[in-house]
Amino acid sequence: PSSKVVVDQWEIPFLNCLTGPIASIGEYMAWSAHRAADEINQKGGVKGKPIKIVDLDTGVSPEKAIEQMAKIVNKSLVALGPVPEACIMAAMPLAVKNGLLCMIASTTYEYQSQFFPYAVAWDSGSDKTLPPVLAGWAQRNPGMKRVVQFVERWACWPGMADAHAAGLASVGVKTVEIEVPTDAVTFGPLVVRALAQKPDGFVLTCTSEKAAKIIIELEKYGWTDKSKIIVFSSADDMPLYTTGREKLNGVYIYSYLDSQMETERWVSFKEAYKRAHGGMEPVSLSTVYYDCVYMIKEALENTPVTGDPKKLKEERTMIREYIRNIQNFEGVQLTWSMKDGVPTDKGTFLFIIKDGAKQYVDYFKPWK
Amino acid sequence: MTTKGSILSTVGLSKHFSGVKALDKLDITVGEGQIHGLIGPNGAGKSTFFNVISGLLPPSEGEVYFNSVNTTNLPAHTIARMGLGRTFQAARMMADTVLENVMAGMYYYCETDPIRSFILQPRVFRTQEREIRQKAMEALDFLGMKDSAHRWADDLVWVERQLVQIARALVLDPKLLLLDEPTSGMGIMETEEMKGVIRHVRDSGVTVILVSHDVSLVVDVCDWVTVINFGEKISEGNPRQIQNDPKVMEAYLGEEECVES
Amino acid sequence: MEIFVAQLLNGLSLGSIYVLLVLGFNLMLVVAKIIQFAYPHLVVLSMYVCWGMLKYTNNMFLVVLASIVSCVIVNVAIEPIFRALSKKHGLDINVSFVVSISIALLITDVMSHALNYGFPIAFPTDWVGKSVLNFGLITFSVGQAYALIGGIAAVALFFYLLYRTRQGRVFRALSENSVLASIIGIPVVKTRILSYAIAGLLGGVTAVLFARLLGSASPSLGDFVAMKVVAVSILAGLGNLKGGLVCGLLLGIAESLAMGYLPGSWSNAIAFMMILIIMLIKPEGLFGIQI
Amino acid sequence: MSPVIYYFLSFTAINILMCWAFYLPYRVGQLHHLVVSCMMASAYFSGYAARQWSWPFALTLLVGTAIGMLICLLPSFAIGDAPCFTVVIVGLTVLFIMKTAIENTRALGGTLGFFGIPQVNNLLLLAYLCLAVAGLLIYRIDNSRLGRAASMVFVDRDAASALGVDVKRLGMLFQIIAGGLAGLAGSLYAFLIGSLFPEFFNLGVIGTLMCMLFAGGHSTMWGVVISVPVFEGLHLILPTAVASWLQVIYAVTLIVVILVLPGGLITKKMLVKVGERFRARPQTVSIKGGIKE
Amino acid sequence: MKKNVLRVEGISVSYGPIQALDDVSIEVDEGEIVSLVGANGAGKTSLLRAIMGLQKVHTGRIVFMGNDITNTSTDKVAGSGIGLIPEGHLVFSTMTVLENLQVGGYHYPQEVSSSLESVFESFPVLYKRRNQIAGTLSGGEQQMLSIGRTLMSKPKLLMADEPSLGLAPKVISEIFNILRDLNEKGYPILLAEQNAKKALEFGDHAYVMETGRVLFQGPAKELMGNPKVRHAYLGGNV
Ligand SMILES: Nc1ncnc2c1ncn2[C@@H]1O[C@H](COP(=O)(O)OP(=O)(O)OP(=O)(O)O)[C@@H](O)[C@H]1O
Ligand SMILES: Nc1ncnc2c1ncn2[C@@H]1O[C@H](COP(=O)(O)OP(=O)(O)OP(=O)(O)O)[C@@H](O)[C@H]1O
Ligand SMILES: [Mg+2]
Ligand SMILES: [Mg+2]
Repeated sequence: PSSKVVVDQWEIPFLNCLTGPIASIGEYMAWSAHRAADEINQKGGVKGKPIKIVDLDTGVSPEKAIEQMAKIVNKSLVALGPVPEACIMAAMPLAVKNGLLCMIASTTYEYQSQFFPYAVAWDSGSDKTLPPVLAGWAQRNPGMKRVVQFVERWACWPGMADAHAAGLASVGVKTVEIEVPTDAVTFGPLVVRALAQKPDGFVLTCTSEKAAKIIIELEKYGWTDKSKIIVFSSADDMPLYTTGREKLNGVYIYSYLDSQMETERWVSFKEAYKRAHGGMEPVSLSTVYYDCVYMIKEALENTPVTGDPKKLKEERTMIREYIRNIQNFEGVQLTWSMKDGVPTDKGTFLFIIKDGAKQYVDYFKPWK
Repeated sequence: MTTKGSILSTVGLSKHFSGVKALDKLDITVGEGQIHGLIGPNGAGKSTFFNVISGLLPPSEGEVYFNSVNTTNLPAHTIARMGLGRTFQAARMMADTVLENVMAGMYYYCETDPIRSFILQPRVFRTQEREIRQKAMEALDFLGMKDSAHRWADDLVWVERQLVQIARALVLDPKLLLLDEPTSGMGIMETEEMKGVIRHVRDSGVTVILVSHDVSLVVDVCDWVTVINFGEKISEGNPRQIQNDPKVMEAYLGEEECVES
Repeated sequence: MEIFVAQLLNGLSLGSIYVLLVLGFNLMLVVAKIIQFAYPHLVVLSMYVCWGMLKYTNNMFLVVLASIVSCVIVNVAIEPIFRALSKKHGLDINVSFVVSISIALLITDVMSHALNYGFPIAFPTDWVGKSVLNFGLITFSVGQAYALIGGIAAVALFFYLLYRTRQGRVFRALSENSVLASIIGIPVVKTRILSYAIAGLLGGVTAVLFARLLGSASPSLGDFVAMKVVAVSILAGLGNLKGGLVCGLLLGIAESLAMGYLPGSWSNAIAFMMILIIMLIKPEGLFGIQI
Repeated sequence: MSPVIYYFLSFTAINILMCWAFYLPYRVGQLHHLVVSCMMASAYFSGYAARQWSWPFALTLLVGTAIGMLICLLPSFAIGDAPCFTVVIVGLTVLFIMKTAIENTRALGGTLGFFGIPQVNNLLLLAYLCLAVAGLLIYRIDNSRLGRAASMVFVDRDAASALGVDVKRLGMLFQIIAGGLAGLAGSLYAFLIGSLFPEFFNLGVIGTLMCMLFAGGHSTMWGVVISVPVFEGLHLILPTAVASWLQVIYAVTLIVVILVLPGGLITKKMLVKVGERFRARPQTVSIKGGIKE
Repeated sequence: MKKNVLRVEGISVSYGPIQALDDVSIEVDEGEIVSLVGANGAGKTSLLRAIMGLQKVHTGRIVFMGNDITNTSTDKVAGSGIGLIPEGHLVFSTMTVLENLQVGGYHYPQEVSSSLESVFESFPVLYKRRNQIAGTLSGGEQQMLSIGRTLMSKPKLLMADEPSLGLAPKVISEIFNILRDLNEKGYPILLAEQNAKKALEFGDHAYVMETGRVLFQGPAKELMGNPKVRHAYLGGNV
């Protein structure tokens, strides 16, 4: 890395959902990316130049996403986003066509594999990471033979549900699926239906708010053994805790983040996050783009990238290859490596919820 | 009755609205080439009669023969195509120029399939459009409204609306024209003009059924008058006879008009 | 059998949501001749106010009051828009539909931007309340009971108000032809504002009932139900209050039975299929249009 | 051409087509939301045919159009002359059902989405070609007896049928043509984006299209030609801080436009006024036309 | 000297570029019937609308019972006691006949039932149709309803815009009788009518209007004798 940097600052576009129904998620993703950039800039930036996150709004609209992508596709070295799935679907083909690496906000490999090699996923395939956790949960509840899985059909969630079922099957537990309509407002009918199956436990593969409401309904219909309920990672979000409150006590949840961890870096991130969000705890997605920015920083530092528009194509490739095969990357919590854009050794935490907080139970490495 | 054939006849025509008998076993025959007056007190069922024979309302009972064809229960547009034009008591204009409003009356003027004519045969289409425009202009001219052709229809006053309605009905060369109170809201001059128009229409070979509360108009222009009340025919005859029919006086004209006539 | 009864009860409580919202929606149709697509959004906004108030006080009276007052204020605040609209467009219901969709967009955007960081809000878990009925799976909570009873009572009350009282006649007269109404001496602006305020009042009460029934609200809640509300209102015959009651409950029951018995992924589609079929057979709605 | 302009122009073309698909049935007073379902079905079909069967672009475009027409044809037997809001609900429910169906169809990618639709060259050119053809068609419809009949139906159904207009058939015709336009738009959309997702076709799309139509003016076909580029371009030129309130800006803009200019930006009356300017010598114009033929 | 009920002093009204009224002055005295006569577009309706506050008055003044009501909001004008029977049978078409009448009695909720009785007495048809939706009434029935509804508000001045429009001759004479009865009970009446003969026979005082101006005015009987008026409005040879 000796070539001279020609840019004044490293502009990193972030195609994020800043408006529309899930703007709240976009907000904390943007917050963490900006925090990472601020940290890096305070320490002198990258190759002496600051990083600048450029927020671009996708508004969860495919057209806007694609037009925002069009704005950057000919000039950026690497991009954050798009967020969420609808925008990934709309804008990624354009990125692929122009050879731009995007760090998409999807926790599974399905989208990443479709846009190979121009997308990076945050976890190895769900069929590798998720089954061990579910199997581990089942083993903590001996005697469980049959569980009901509530599945909301949104993007990759059905695929995750399949991975859950596979994990449970590996320890001899049968899964019955019940679909949760995306626009459901009451959950009584679903819960009654589930209970009529006489299950021994429940897996909740739906949004955080819906998961909380299902848990409340379950209690109303007389289900008291909370340890036989497990919530999937995408529901590890604020609304789960604010809606479910004390009804969550004893419920299991898995996630990619252990918020009780006590490393200095994590604590300072967490405190800052809480200050900025009225005391709310960070959730798994809040750290994703923090790590991304650091990953980009590493790539910029360790490759001879100059930012010269004339060399855009080759510099893009350098960054892409670096990130896709990054080794021993130190994330805000874990350290992991990637192979071809898929993390190989990034594990999953299992928690139990007590008084509105997650308590660490176990850590599962992905299936080989 | 005249010796000519009848263009419209109804047999036992009834129309009931949940309890209200708007038409009650009505037998009316309209001779070809006449101006046939239809009068009766308010709510007698005159407009309902028009609505039923023009196919807008299905009759509860009875049959309608138009031009010797049984048109009972045929849809309104089919009947209109067979040559029955009409105006409405409350005229509503589309938001466009007067000319366009009149041209709207010529929906079925061209016999070719609409899609074919304007996609595949632009020349035919253009010729047709020009003919339509010309005919609409003629109709407006006929009613003395040529100067208003390019005015915006919303700006028309009541009387002009009536004229546009008539023009709209006339452009299709109907065999029978139903006029529902064409002179309501008109002054004496306009009424006189309208008389001329109606006669002129009749002379051009169109049979007219005229509903009006203007007795002098009915007496002046009609060849034959039917009086209905509560949906039933109470009298029929030429205007003179009608005016002197005690039943009509009692139900419709009232003392004042009788004294005058 | 136990399951069936349980699902039926669930259906009734889901139906009561539709009933209350359809009632408010129909009210706006009857008193103001507008398709207020954003009505459910307004109710959700009031739930936010209700939630905000709860942070300061536990006084039930104040909470209810805040909810009602806020809904009345917001509803009255949008009245001038629709007044100007009806002046310019006559009584074009379609235009009001388009405008109210943009109002819905606006409210959703404010909620997902500026309120509670865009996160869903949740009411105390004891708000949803104890069960009034409890045999195995057959349970019915206090919140559900309130909503159901509230829904039916509100329909009866507003039916009486609109069709049996002097003020109701005045509302309807005004909504039909404001010029004519002013000719006979009805104070147009005052009455219009009053009618919007009453719809707002209903919205405020509905918000409290929902808070107790659902226990939470999110920016997208309005969108979730708005379309079904419009569908129920049309199914019943636009502006038909009694029809709205029946169809609202029926849709609730149909939906929960579908969720309870039919193959999972299709349950909602089946409720819509029913609506579709009825609409194709009876385009005027089941009970006849009443505006 | 820079990709931003390319996409701006392409989406403008597609949205104008969609707005016309809304516009046409609204001529007879129907807000025909079913066209969004047509767009969705045709987009998925085109995507599938192009990827799995390697159909040529032109063929998929044609078949996509046909599919759109077919989808509108079936319900139109029931709702050809239905009141506006019945049509609205039929449109919305069909959209919902169709979305559920696609979400449950593995072959179409289910909720995950449908990937890898092959790219086509000259898409923009073809899109504008289609737009021109569609525009000509609609212009012809508008300025023929069909258009006049539609205006008549809009104000008074009874009067229209008394003039011999078959209200139901006219409604059906308009609905089917609208379906075709939407099908065409759907095909183009699939090829333009290259992947599909059930969420692409939702209430938001309907809302946006209606905003464009009503802000542009629903009494002529020309209004959307102005309003669509404005709506499409707005978020490209606004600074990010402002753009994050874009939804609010859209909503307020629409409300203001509707309040200030009741008929939208361009109204029939306006066109007629402009026409009058040029009709200084009405007779000569028509004669000239006659000689030419 | 009779007391002045309504005095319109030189008002002008325009619809955009179209001047509908130009310096029009009229007076209605206590207990008097005043007829406004004129051909189409003469401005009769515009005058009544201006008095009612439905149309902005640019210049001039309108004084009702000593109060200036120029450009006052319509409902206040109505509330102060001017009842207008509007042109072209306007009714609340989705409400029943009974409800239409009840709404008409907006300012006198206590006296609705007694007023209803007297209206039904004058128009028995309305009683028969009282539960029918007004929109489905025949044209004439709607006109009767419109008149009945105005009577419900016990106006101090009754203004009628072509009340005979679309009515059967018998009903027309009934209507005029009703109006005369009302007048005898003390209501002043301002009547706009195309049918000049009827209007002049009926009125005490008359104004003949043309293109937004008052051409002639004077006692109705005198105008009847005026050859110019006879020629223009009474069909020459009458
Ligand atoms: N849709 C309807 N529902 C109920 N009654 C109706 C309906 N349409 C008409 N009627 C009734 O049928 C009767 C006949 O009405 P119609 O309109 O034919 O009268 P008309 O002779 O035209 O009277 P006018 O001269 O006053 O216009 C009226 O009493 C009217 O109230
Ligand atoms: N809304 C309007 N916009 C434009 N011009 C109008 C409007 N209303 C009336 N006018 C014009 O004002 C003039 C006076 O009309 P007005 O209706 O007062 O006459 P009128 O004497 O009542 O006629 P009629 O006997 O037809 O009822 C006419 O030239 C008319 O064209
Ligand atoms: Mg009639
Ligand atoms: Mg007048």
